[in-house]
Amino acid sequence: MADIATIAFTGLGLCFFIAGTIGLLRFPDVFTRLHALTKADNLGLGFITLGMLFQVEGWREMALLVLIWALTLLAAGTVSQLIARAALKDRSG
Amino acid sequence: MSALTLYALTGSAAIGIGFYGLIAARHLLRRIVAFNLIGSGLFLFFGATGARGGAADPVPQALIITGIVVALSASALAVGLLVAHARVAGRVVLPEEEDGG
Amino acid sequence: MSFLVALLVLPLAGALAIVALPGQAGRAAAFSAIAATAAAAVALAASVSSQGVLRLEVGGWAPPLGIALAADGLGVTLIVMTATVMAGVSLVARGTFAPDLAGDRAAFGFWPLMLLLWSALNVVFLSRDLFNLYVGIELLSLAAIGLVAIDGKAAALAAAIRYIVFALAGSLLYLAGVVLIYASHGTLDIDLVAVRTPSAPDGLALALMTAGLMAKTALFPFHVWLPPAHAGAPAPASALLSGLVPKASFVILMRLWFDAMPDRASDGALVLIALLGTAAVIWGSLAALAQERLKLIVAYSTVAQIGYLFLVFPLAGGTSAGLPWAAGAWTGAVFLALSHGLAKAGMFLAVGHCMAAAGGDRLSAVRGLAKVMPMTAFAFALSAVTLVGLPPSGGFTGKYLVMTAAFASGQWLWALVMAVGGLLAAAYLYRPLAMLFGRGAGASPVPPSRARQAVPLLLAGASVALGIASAGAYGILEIGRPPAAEEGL
Amino acid sequence: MTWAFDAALCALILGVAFATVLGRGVFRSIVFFIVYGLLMAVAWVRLDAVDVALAEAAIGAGLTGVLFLTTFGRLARNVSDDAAPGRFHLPAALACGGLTGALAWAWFAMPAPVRREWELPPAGVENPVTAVLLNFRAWDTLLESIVLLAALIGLWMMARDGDWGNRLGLPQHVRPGGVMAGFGRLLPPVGFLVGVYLVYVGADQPGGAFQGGTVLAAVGLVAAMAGLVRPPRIAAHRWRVALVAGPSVFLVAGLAGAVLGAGFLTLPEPVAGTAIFVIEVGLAISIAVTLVFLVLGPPEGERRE
Repeated sequence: MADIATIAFTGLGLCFFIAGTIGLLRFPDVFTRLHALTKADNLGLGFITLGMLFQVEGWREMALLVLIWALTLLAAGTVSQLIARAALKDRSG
Repeated sequence: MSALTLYALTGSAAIGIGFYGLIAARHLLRRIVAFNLIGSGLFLFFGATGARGGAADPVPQALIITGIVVALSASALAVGLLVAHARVAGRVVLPEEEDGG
Repeated sequence: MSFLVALLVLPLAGALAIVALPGQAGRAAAFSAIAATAAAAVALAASVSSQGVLRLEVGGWAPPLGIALAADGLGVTLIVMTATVMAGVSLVARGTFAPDLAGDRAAFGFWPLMLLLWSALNVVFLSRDLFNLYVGIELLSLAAIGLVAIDGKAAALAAAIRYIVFALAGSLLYLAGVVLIYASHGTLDIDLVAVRTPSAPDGLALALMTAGLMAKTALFPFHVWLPPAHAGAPAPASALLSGLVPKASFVILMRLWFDAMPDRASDGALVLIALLGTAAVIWGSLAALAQERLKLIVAYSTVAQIGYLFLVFPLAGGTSAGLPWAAGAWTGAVFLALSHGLAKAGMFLAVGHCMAAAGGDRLSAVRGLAKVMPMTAFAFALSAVTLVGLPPSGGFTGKYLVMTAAFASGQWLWALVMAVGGLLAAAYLYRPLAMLFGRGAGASPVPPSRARQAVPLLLAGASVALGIASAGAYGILEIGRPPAAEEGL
Repeated sequence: MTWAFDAALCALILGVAFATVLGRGVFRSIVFFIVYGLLMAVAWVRLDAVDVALAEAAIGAGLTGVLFLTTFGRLARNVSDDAAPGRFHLPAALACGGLTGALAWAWFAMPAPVRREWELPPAGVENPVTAVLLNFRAWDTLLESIVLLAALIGLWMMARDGDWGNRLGLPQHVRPGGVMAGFGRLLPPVGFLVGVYLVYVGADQPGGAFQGGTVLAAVGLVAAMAGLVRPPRIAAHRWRVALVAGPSVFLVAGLAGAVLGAGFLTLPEPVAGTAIFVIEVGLAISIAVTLVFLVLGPPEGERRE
């Protein structure tokens, strides 16, 4: 049962990653690429984390997994903001 | 081919690739990056040799950690030289130097 | 034993103190460290000459788990030579790197870099562990590169970059050899490697380590970084870089080929190394002849003098190992290294004085300086006596020993290289000497104080005294000499 | 299955290595290098060397990557020409191919590993890598911390004389209340916790002064980039004491052994654990400060044109 849930959620997460990667490769400019990457990958990582939660025992490991996801979210959000600002500056300057 | 052999061969290939970069690249920052590539490859090779025979030998691991820190120190100094040189000379490649004789 | 620890700890402690303590207190600590380390060097040499090789297993852990240090004749003579040069250089550098003269940056940086360089040299001369030697030469290279760049001008920075590219490539090649040794034999200790069961990758390991160390020693064809680097630094730094730094990687090479893996020393490889040395002698001398700047002449002369050191390999290794002439060749090479260290340091300091007085180091600018500063000119001449290899200098003793070995072994080619190298040295040193002692000084030069002028004279004098007192040094060098070079003539 | 994973990982590592060396553009090369370092960290986990994996991820990929990226930014201020990628260099390629071939040959020609017939002796800590680093081969580790210091002093020599009294690194301009400032406020507490934890568990589990110190350095760098703290000047003695604290504690501990008759750098069994912990804390502080300073670079003033 747990294994099926893991496979389902991880598979869903992988789909988002593939979509994000295609977007990164195919979209025309920095902003749309960033959009594809962060939206899809954050969700993808979220689903993979969810899938992993079925595999670990004990609340400590679960909390760690969620914490990792949260930190990645924070870092990705910040970095994409910074990249977008740099790109904006490049375009106007 | 065992997994260890795979990692050892990957390490030796990375060493070769890195040395090519160190010799052939002109941009000095790329040369410093290539130096780090060689270092990591060499450490991977070392790690693979240390993992032979079942239990991992802690000595190579400790030496590798030392090596990683030494590589960072050298990179930081090299990068500092590069920035200072670029500031006074306006270039990121070595002047084709007059070696005298 | 405690002197051995003192030699390693004192310069480190001095460097840490000068970083941590404010200005004057830090300098005072550094100078106490310099004096104490020099004293410890002499004391260590005294106890080695009376008790034989001193060994220390750091932390009480015997190899292969721990690191062993050993003070043998080779290490201890180089340590005393280093201490002599360091003491002399620090006396001159007090003036050169005074804060009001050199600026706060160089005045702060020179002392910790010099002390770290000294620590690294002592580590290399004492360590018996191949990886510990790696950390030692890395520390040496980084400190040396800092000293090359201390001047801050574009040429010095470019020279330092060239140096670091060679140094990095060299250290990785050396490390690759060390990795192969540990992977094959499970030890890094030189004495345990010597008694290993030989394995196939040993030759590759030795080749990699040798290539890496050659790049660090600036042996032809890896020499291109050396002249601009040594000529671009301020004179006291050049004295350290030229006189001391190449000796460290050379000593590791001696230990590898004669102590650790003499069984892998094939005649072909040894002759190849000596041929590279020959090329260095010829090429370095010819390049020195073509220079118009005093400092570059002296720097190119280092390329040539390093070449001599490598002639020892076929004379004391391979089929020559254990034969009657091996001891003479091996000891002669060490004599050449010792006397070159003293003479080259003295010569660079003398050149520094000339530059300070004449305002530049073009050959034409130093014309007639001997009249104004006879001590400095005499120091230059005395150093030249050692570099050319005239009696009674230490350079003569070294050349005599190596040439005798060359004739005894029938490998007369290396004797010929020595002789030609001596003639070429006389030729490239004649021009600066003729200028110094020539007539007609330029604008009135201001000579440095007599005390500062005495330092290069003392160093040059020491390189000559080494030849006069060669029996004593020869005796110390017999302590812990490798079996390959045990036989005497 | 695991073999397939290893093979895929190795193929990725090699592909990224090629892209690092041969790809167009310096920036791209740096980004590929960071990816290469992270993949290497995964490889280390596969080789059961978690200590090295942590060091490679934190130092090899992370901090070295930041160093290269900031350098790229600095160079862009002074240099316009991006040197074209060098032409294909056949002799170099042959020599490097030969080197790879020789090492690969050595792997197969090597004798079977020398098995230790004995257990590692007790060293006061459970983690064998920490035992090697801070007890059996402590002399290496002490020198290694000195190498970091030597690099920093050498780097400071690159400062212009006129800039010597300025703050370290380039002056930072951060929009107050911007994203970076917010991130800089949020991350340091978490990072600080992780760094201290890594130092603390190093005795028994993967981690230690180098890995923990590097995480602490990252915290310091983020705080500096976010404008939360201003980099100090070289003359600031508090920081200079922090630079030498670790090596000094290490030296004093080593000398204490010599004075007490046990021998230089000998840590007798009953106190070895405590001594190693004290040394690790000192080292972590010095490593963190040194690494932050190494990445910040020598003092530079506002650009004067």
